[in-house]
Amino acid sequence: MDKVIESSEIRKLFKNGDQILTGGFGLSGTPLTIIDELLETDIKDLTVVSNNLGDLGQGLHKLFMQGKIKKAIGSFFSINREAVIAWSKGELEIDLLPQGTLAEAIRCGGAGIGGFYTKTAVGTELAEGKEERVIDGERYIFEKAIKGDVAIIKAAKADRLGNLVYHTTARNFNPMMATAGNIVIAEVDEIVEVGELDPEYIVTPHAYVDYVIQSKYSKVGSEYVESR
Amino acid sequence: MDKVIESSEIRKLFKNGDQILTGGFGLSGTPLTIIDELLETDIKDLTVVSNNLGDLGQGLHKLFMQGKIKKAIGSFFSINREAVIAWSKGELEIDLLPQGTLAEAIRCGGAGIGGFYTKTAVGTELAEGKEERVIDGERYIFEKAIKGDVAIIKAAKADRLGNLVYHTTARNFNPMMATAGNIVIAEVDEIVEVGELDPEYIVTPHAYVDYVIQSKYSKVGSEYVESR
Amino acid sequence: MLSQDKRLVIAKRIAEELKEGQIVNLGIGIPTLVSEYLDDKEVFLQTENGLLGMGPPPTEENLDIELINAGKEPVTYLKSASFFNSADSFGLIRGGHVDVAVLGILQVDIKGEIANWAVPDQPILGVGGAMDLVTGAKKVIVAATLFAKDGTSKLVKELTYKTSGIRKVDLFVSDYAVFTFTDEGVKVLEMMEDITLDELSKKVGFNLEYAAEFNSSK
Amino acid sequence: MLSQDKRLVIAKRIAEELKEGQIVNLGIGIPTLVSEYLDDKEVFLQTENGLLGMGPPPTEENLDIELINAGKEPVTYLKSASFFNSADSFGLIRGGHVDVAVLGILQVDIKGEIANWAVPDQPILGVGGAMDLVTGAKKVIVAATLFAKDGTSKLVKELTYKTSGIRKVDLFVSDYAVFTFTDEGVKVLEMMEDITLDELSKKVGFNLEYAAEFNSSK
Repeated sequence: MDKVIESSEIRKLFKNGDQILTGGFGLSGTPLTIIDELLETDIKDLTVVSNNLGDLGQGLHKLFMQGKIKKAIGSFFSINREAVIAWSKGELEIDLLPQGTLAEAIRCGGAGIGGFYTKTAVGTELAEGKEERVIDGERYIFEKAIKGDVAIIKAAKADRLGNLVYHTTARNFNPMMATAGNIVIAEVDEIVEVGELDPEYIVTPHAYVDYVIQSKYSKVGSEYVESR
Repeated sequence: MDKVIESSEIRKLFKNGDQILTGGFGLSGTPLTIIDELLETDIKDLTVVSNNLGDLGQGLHKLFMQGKIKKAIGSFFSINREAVIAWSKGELEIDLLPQGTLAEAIRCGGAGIGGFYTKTAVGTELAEGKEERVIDGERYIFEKAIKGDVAIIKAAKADRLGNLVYHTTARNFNPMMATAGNIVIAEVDEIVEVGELDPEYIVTPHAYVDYVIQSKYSKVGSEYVESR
Repeated sequence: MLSQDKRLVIAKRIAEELKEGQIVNLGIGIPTLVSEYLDDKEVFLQTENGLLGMGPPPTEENLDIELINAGKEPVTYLKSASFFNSADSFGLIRGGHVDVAVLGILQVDIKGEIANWAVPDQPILGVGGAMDLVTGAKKVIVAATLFAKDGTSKLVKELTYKTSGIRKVDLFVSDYAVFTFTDEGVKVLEMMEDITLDELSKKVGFNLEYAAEFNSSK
Repeated sequence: MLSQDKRLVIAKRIAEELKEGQIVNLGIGIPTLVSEYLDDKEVFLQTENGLLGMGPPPTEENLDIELINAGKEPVTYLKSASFFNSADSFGLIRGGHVDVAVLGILQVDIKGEIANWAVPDQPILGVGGAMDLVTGAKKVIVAATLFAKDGTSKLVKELTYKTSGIRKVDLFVSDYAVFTFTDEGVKVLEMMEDITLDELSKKVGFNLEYAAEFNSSK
């Protein structure tokens, strides 16, 4: 088995209206090459689940600017000025969740858990319309699990079967996104042979990963540069 | 900071009626030295949360035979003949949970999640008396999070701060137990200096661990032997 | 056939059902035997205590008693393997990431609901991962001899033992026949013995039908 | 004082509040400055994007833009560090394993409830980890100048900005005074400026009281 494919081959894996789970925090751990491939398609009306909508005009920001995103579910969109304006005009739907709630909801989506009760956001505007429940004397709100049609993630290394390891804080949302997508595409800096990754240290087992592509981006100083 | 203490010092950390979270599956990953120390105390009326109650007359089995366990919460007690008899006589309370539900409930306990909805056990005897809820057309039952007064766990290596890594399937319930105990004691095969464990591969961060002790057991062939 | 032979025939037939690249969980008993008939087919065995990529039992030399399967037997691991904690392991199972679970049963009813954890008239103090596997695996194959030691059929109109969950299984491979379960209930897919449908119906105590895709050559 | 001086005074005072060995999460703004005043005190900085054991900003040479804090600034990591995913990171926070969270605020009311995520009259499209930290940290210290740029007090009788949660904070370190919050509400613990209780009360617009443990020597 070999899950490594050419990046252009992934374009056919998406369809209009898909809910796309996207790893990354800021640009760290964002699958920039996969997003570039999406830009080459005529897919539209996407719902994107991601902590933020790109940063510095890169990543999901480009997808948004191309008008492909109908709705965003995440925790921090304030710095994306264009998204804020689109939302104000009613051109972009936004579901705002606390960051921990977002992470947990995706984990549940991948783990066969239908929903959960969290203390976070109780009594705030973000709890409005959500069921509240007292458990052992403490107030909690109900949150539903989140799943996606396609999960696009970024890891440091993959073996050809799709086992993944991550690099420092570029891990962030990626391992959860990998569990909750119907189709899972991993973009990686390096592809190695099966057996080169230590079984004790694999973070995402290959069972979760459908396709692996080589990233075209490298870190050069303070930028991610398309270099391949 | 140095969290390493002599094993006998842990005796004072327990009190009558404590709920003790115990790592291990069978005897793999069971904190045998910590359990031996508990045997030296006059602590009683314990509730033990553990997948099983020891195996082959070792581990929690010894604690049970000493009459210290009032209640057990876990997934598989059938092979512990004495426990089954005690339960039949009404001398031992048992809460039986599916193994995945047990693991998830403890994870929730450590993560500030009050409870969750699982598909497992819907329509079975183990769902009796539990709230059922339909989410997106599928049936789920509610399970409450589980926490403990003390968590006793077994890892392969600890650094002096309490960062932990595990060995193969001896990992099992230990990482979750570590998050859900008020006091957390880790028994390890090897103690190393801070900096010797790779930050990418630490499974349990030191924030969860209060005390570290050196295990007195070694694996000799098909047995765990007290050797130190 | 001798009892062990029957078990091996069942295991072998189930091995044929598995596909290259699948993630498979094998329960205790007959299901464990399936791994001996995989030949060159690369399937990845998951064990719910935290390992994907389980290998064969160890030799005496490379025995490591911390490295075990869900039946608490020593195992080895393959080079593609990964280890994880119990919560993540059941996330894999319950979340639908295990392609096939092969499970032993006490009973299966004509709709495909199974009982495989609680023996009647005995204290019920063990469930393990049985219910999670029934609920979560993409496909569930059950492996059992068709008749219990006392001669009663394990295929029943209605479960008399306690159910393992509302999820219906896909296939029941027994020593007499392979049964499929669809919305219309149980059908005979293949005969494993030289026996007619009538004879089999008499043995189980109710009328059975062939599946549309019944394979008489088997 | 100049604005930056005030910020440093607040950060330094908060650093005194932290204890050897604590797990601490520092928010963006003044809280980030706290790390500069820790001297030899070993506290372990957690950043919610997945790192415990955050070190100082990198030099140009060891810059790694994938290694960032929650404010998306490049950081380094210490040898005791560990990395984890976002779900586990918020498990650490929400589960009560962070000893102290130091947070910026827009307002804090006299009971200790804070508003620190939604600026009025602006679209509210960001919350990040603010609510998780307020809810989950064992102790919450807020760091802010006492008065906004328009001169209004951030310590208010009732929040007019949107609340970050029902959890009351423990301490508010401002440029004028340190406030504690108990069941009886806000009390003045220390003066940070040469100012009387009356003068301070007038400035915030309501009567303040000393805490029982008021320290006049500070």
